[in-house]
Amino acid sequence: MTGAAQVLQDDVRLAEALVFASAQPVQSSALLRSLSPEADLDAVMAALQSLYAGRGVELVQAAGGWQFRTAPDLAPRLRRVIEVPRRLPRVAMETLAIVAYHQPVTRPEIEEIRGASLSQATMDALLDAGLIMPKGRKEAPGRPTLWATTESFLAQFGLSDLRQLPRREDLLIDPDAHPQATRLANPPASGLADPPASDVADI
Amino acid sequence: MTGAAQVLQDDVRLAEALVFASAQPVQSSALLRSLSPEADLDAVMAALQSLYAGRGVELVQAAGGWQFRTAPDLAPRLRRVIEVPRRLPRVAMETLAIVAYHQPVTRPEIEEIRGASLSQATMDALLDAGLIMPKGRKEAPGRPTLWATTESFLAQFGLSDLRQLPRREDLLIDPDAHPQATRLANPPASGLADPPASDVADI
Amino acid sequence: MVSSPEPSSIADADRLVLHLQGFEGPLDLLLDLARQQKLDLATISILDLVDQFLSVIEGARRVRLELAADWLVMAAWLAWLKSRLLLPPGEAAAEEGELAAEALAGRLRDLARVRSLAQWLGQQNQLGQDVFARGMPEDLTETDRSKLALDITGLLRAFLVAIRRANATRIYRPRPVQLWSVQDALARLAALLGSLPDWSELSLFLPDDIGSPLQHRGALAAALLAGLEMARSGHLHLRQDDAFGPILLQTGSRDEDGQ
Repeated sequence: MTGAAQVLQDDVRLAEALVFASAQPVQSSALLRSLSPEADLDAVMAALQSLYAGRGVELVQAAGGWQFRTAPDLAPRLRRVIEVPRRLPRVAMETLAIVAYHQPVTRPEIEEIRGASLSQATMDALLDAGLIMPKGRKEAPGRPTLWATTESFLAQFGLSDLRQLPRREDLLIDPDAHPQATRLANPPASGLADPPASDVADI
Repeated sequence: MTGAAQVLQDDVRLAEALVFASAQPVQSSALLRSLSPEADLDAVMAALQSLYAGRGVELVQAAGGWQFRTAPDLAPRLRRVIEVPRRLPRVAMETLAIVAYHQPVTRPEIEEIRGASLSQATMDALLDAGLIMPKGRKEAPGRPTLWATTESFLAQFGLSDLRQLPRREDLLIDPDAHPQATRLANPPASGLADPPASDVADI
Repeated sequence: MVSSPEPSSIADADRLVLHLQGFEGPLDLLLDLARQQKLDLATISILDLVDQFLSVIEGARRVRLELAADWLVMAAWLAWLKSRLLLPPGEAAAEEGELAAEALAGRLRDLARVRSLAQWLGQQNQLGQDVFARGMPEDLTETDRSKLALDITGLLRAFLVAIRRANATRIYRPRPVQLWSVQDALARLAALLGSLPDWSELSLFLPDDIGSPLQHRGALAAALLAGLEMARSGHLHLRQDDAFGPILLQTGSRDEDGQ
C-alpha cells in the first residue's frame, strides 16, 4: 500500500469510528479537525460510504451532519412490536361486571346497581372493545336497550361460557345475609371435595 | 449467487443492522428471533465479524451478546473528541476485583480482604458506574447486603462472562515465581529499571 | 519509600509521610514491603516482614506522625507475632505463632491476587474509555397499546366494589319521609275555606292520598298549625268542644265571636 493510500485508509477508519460513536450527527467541520491535515474529506467520506453500500447499515448525510442508520429496506424486519395492553378504567370494569352478572340489563338498572350514574363514554369504551352488545329492548316505558356480554368477552376473560363465572352467592360474603357464603369462605376440613369450595378457589 | 448464499447474506445484513442499532450488547436469542429460521448464528456472526476486521468499528462479544465497538487503536484520537469519564481510582478497581472474584460478597468481607475500611465514596463510585449491584442479604447476624458484579461490568471490560476473568491461580502472587503474571501487573519491564519512586506513585 | 529494611534508612520524615499516605491500610504496606524485597510470598519470611513493618511504624512515631488505629492494632499484633516466632520451635506458643504467620501470608497472597486482577482489569479496553459503543442507538421497538389487559379477578373485584358501594349508599342514605308541610296546609286551607258553609272538621281538609298513620298525624299537626296561623290573622275561627275531641273550623267573616 502506498503512503497516501495508507493515510486515506487511516482517515476512513477514524471517520467511521467518530460517526459511529458520536451522540449527534457529525459535521464535516468536526471531521476535518480530527482527520489528518492532508485529508480530502469528500474522498474519505465517499470511500466510507462505499464500504457500507448494500450493507445493513448505511452512511447518510443529513442537514445535521453525517450519521449511520440502519438500511430502510430492513425496517419491517427489524421492528419489534411490544404489546403493552391497556387496563380498562375502573368504572368500565364495574359496568362490565354488572352486565356480566345481571344480563340482560338496561343502563338505568346498571346505574341503580352501581349506585352511581354511568357516562356514555364508559358504555362506548365497552362497545368499542367488543365486550358488550345490545340484546333487544325491555318491555317497559321508553323501551330501554338491554345489554349483554359478547362472545369476545368470554374469550378475553378465558371463559368457555357465562356459567364459569363464580356464582354471586359465592362472591358476596356477608355473614348476616349469606350464612351459606360464610361456610364457603371457610370450608371445613372435610369440605375439600365440596364443589362450592372449588368455586371459591376459582375466584 | 446460490439461494443459500443469498439467505446467508440477508441474515448477515439483518444481524448487522440489529447489532448496529443497539448501544447495548444484543443477545443471541434476540438475533435468532429476527434471522431466517434456518440461520446458523455462528456462521452469520463469523461472516459479519470478518466484514469488519480491520475497520474503524469492530464486532465483539460482550456480556453474553454481540456489540459493535470502535477499534481500540483509535482510542487516543477518539478521546480528543469524545468526552470520557474519569477512570476509576485504584481503591475502586481493587474493590471491584474483590467483588468479581468473591461474589456475592459483603462489605465487611471486602474490608477483611483489603485489610482496610471501605469508604462510602468508593461504593458510590462503583454503584454510580453501574458495575456492582446488591444481590440479596447474607444469612448472618445483621443480614449484611451481598454485592455482585453487573452485566454492565462485563460490557465495560469487554468480557463475555465471568469465566473470562483470569483464573485465580494464574494471577501474580510473586513477581519472581510468576514472570508471566508480572508482565500483567507491571507492564514496563519491571524491577531493577524501575525507579522506586514510581512504585509508590503506582499505588 | 522503603528501599531498605533498615530503620536507619528511613531518615526523611517528609518522604515517610508521603509514603504512608499512599497506602490503603497496613496490609497494603506489608504487601508492598514484601514486593520491595522481591520476596516470594509462598516462602516469605514473615519475621523479616514484621521487622520491616515495625521499623516503619517506629519511624512514623519518631516524626510524630499520627497513625490511624488500624495501623497501631496491626503493629501490636505483629509485635505479638514476632514474640511467638522467636520462641524455640516445638513449644505450643511457637506453633501458634507459625499458624498466625501462615494466616498472614495467606492474606497477603489474597491481596496480591486482588491487586493483579485490578491491574488486569485496568488493562482491558474499557467501554467508554478506550472503545466506544454506538452513540446514537436506534429504537426499533414499537408499542402497541390496542389490546386490553383483562383478567377475571379484576372483573370480580370490580363487581364486588360496585355492589358494596351500592349497598353502602342504600344503608346510609336516610329515607326521605314524605310529610305534609305547614306550607302545604296553609295553601290547602286557604283554597278550601271559601267554599265551606259552616263549622267543619279540621281532618276533612287533609289530602286524600296520605298513607301511613305517622304521615296522617303529621298532616293533622300541620293543618292545626296552619289553622292557628290563619285564626291569628282573623281569616278563620277554630274551636274544640271537649278534650281530644274533633277540631272544628269556620271562615273568619261568619262569626266574630269564635274562639
